[in-house]
Amino acid sequence: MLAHLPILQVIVPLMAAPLCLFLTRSRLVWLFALMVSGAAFLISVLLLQQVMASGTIIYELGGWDAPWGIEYRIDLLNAFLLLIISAISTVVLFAAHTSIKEEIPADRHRLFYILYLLSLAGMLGIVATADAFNVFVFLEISSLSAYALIALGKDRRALWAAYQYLIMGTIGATFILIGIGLMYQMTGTLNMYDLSQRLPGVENSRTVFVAFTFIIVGVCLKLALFPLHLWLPNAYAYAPSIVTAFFAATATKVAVYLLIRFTFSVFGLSFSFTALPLQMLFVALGLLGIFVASFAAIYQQNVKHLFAYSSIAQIGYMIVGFSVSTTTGLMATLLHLFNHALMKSALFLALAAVVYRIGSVQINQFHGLGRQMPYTMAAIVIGGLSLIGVPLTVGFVSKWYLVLATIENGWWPVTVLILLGSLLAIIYVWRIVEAAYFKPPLAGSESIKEAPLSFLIPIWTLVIANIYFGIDTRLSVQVAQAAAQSLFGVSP
Amino acid sequence: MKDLFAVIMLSGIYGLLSASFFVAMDAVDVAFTEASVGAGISTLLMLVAITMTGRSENPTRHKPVLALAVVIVTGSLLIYGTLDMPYFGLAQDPVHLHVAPRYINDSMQEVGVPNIVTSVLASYRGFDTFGEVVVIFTAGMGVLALLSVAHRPKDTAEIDSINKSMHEEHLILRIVAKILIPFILLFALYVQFHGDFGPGGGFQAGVIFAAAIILYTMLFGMSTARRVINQTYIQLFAAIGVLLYGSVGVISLLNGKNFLDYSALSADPVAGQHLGILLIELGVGITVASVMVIIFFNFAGRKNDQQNNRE
Amino acid sequence: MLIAATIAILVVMIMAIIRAIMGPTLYDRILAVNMFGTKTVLLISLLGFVMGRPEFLDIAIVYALINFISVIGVLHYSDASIFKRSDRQKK
Amino acid sequence: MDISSALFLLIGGFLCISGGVGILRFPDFYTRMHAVGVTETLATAMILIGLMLQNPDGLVVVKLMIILLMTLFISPTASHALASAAVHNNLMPELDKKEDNEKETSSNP
Amino acid sequence: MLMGLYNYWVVVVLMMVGFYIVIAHGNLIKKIVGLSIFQTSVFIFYISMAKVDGGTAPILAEGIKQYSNPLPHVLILTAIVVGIATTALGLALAVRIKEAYGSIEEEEIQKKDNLDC
Repeated sequence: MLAHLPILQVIVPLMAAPLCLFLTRSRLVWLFALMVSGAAFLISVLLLQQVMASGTIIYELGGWDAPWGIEYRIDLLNAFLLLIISAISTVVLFAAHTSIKEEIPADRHRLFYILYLLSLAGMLGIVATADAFNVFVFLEISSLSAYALIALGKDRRALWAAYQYLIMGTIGATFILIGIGLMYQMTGTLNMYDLSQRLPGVENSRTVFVAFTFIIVGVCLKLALFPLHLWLPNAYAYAPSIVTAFFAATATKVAVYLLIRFTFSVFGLSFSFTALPLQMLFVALGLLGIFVASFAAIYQQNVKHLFAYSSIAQIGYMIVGFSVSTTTGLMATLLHLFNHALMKSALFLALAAVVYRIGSVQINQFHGLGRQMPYTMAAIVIGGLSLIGVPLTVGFVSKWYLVLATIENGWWPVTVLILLGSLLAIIYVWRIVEAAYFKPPLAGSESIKEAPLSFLIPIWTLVIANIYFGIDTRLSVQVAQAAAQSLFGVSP
Repeated sequence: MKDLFAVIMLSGIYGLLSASFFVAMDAVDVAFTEASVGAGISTLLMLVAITMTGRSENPTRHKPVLALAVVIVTGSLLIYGTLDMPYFGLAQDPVHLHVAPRYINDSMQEVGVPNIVTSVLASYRGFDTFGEVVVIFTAGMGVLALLSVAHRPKDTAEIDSINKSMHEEHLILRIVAKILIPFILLFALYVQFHGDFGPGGGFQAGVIFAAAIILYTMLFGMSTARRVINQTYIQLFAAIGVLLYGSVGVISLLNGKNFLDYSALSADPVAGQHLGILLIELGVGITVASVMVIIFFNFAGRKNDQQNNRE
Repeated sequence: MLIAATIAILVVMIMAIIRAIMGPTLYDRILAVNMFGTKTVLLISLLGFVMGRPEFLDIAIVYALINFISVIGVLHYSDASIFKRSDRQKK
Repeated sequence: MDISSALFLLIGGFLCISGGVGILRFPDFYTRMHAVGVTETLATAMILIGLMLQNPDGLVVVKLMIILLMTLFISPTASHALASAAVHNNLMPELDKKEDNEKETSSNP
Repeated sequence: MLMGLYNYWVVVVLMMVGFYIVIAHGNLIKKIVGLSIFQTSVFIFYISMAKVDGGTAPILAEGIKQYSNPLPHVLILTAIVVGIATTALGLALAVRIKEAYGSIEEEEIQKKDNLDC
């Protein structure tokens, strides 16, 4: 069975989703989904081990060899992403049963888990596959379930947010489809590896240039890169809290992966960074994103909105690291992928616990929560410190490498701006700390108790991971470095 | 055009037109699907939707200048990209030289199905099709999550009275439909199992099958249809289709071959391919038919519910 | 002669589209769409013969069926109350 | 055989065109429907018979027969449903309205 | 060049019509119609590139040498399914939005949202 791990990674959650329909009790479905997600996590751990031991794994679906059939190609980058997604999904799902009791009507619980598993399977499928069109199919699986999940939110604005996301997401996916079509037209193949072999031959044609542009724009729509981010804040703010915790940590990461995969592996480094003024454009957009989104975050009253904008800012950091286009820069991006997933899922899970207890995430409702929900608020504080990039947290590690990468390249102004951006993070995190610890509790809030254990366990698992990977950086740095190096080595 | 109804009729025509174009471009399978989906199901869904959302459009445009600018930039970029494209219809285009020749030349020996589209769809790129089934399943679950209402069973007397009034109203339609529906169902089965030899296959068959049920529902009323088709079972059927497809793949895993390698299903690889394609097309058909019915029932059920609430 | 019939049908299809766009009533549009559908059935059958592969008539059958179902659907859903009112106002 | 096929196709094409002219030029919904409804059935039958006479193999003829039968069933039914829906919703023929107008004008000189 | 590429240009124009409807119109249903036009034109683009002059439908039969390319057909079959799935979900959302806000015009919804805040 070990040889079949790549495909099991995707089809276990994929086939578990319809099976959920056969279970009736909400609790049973939850346990089943949790088990499935746990299995996916185990598989991804085994896969990462295998890849680290023996290099890239190739799995041919249907037994047809590569450009004719669809192929899975798991290298370090894929395995790393698979691990992030399945780990976060499992931890978040642990709290799901308690959280959705309050937020989703009981007759929708089963559908929630089905859609959740489908979304997980979709993301895993995007990451695992080496076929450009297969990416599109799985992108749609994950997005369609995402729209439905977001629309399950209690507030009516969730519907509107889901609709906007649907329109933007579909435009993005259609752009990617156009791009894939143009590439196919020039090369006659859909396999990513085969494309990377054949694209250099037609590299100078205008068609390939347009194909590249369309794919980049399409991916950036999914990525919520400034200024294409407009769908994200509302979608994150009004979705059920569990969904937010899951998507904030994974959905944009998958899009970042696609960006890296297409620019580095498919089109090749030399083409990607010469065809367009991509480097300057991305640095500019990334930095603008950091500042605009951070300023926007400072003025939010809704804490979910606040962290959603902070997510956009963090994507800015990833894009800056990506566009430095050195091994260190890419490594910083990959590390930040991992780290940001850890901190954002911890933060949003903590918010889910707050919603569970007080039913709101307005910042003026947070007054005095520091004493009433000490463990939850402590988690938010540590997550916030991590966002700022304080030493001993994961946030510090990735910022450190990012700064290192820009200095290596001699981009001093960029370095300064990155550090300034972190200062802005201090302000918005401080607002929460101030509300929670330095304001007197609201009248009538004495009855608020600490969140139940089903929240605290996953939250603190993530928080401890935040600190652990901030101190012992061997695993994450080693994998990220090897993945970045292999991307630079592979690219023709 | 401010009347949404006209817009939807025209988009139906657009579906028919593009389907005719697909026939002219030799894509018979695609034309088959586009006709039943673009002109049939999606037009119907849009119609049901506008009966609930209202028919006229507010004429104000949303940032027309900006939108026009975006569109013009995108359009001219695409035109710019076409300039280096290989010309239309030439046999030496790269598209026709690299991957496709194997499908055309060897699929008969390797898969043994005359319809190349079916053999690529079901075997060479079978995993894409699995994804496609899951996409449609996802849509069904999404619509359920958004629209399903707790169904209150009406008492039979009321249904009968509705039936009676409907009967006088649509007598001719009902008689013709009663003659047609068995034929449509039969035709769906033909499309399902003839997909190996001609245009057609699981997806098209599923849509046609669902169309017959939708026709029945429209003429004989929601409540009658609900008595014939149980909502819980139809959801299970949607799941069974996906699982059937998936388990064909798992069986090949257990037999030591790769996922969806149908040659593991039988001693003779080509016979195995045949069996595999038959089974997975069946899975596709079951899921598509049940999901289409789920989607339609939930839209129409929502509408009935709204009307009842108003009364 | 096949070609001539095809061209005739294409011309009629254009006429149907013009009527569908012009309206003026809902029923004119439905009529035009219905007519367009039947003409598509004919067009597909003819195209099969023009291209020399007449065995794909299944598509034409599907068109005929879908056409019928969509006309019934249109009528069914246009009988809803909001449609009645706006049409009375028009005429 | 070829000549008869060509003849059928020609008649069919002509009928189609006349139906098309009808739907464009006739004054109101009911007359337009009359034009379409009358020509459509016959035109379809003519063209399909013309195709049957092109000497295809057995299965194709059967399919053409099925299409023909279905059009004969469906087309009048659809027209019926359409017309009755229009009447049901008080869509008046143009003719009556003109008369009404004339009456109005004559009564108010 | 005109003869070789006109087909693609028509497709581009169709695409942009759909795209314009999606971004410029405020009515939610119309946006979805636009989206489906946009997607359908992408399908036409794929199918155009599959055509080979003198080829016929890729269903094997005796005595035929030249077939059109089957691969884009397969891709588009999948894409059509994705399209209808998106349409269904989008319409379902529009119906729910109408219930919740009483309108399906983008600007009115935005206005009501701003009041909420």
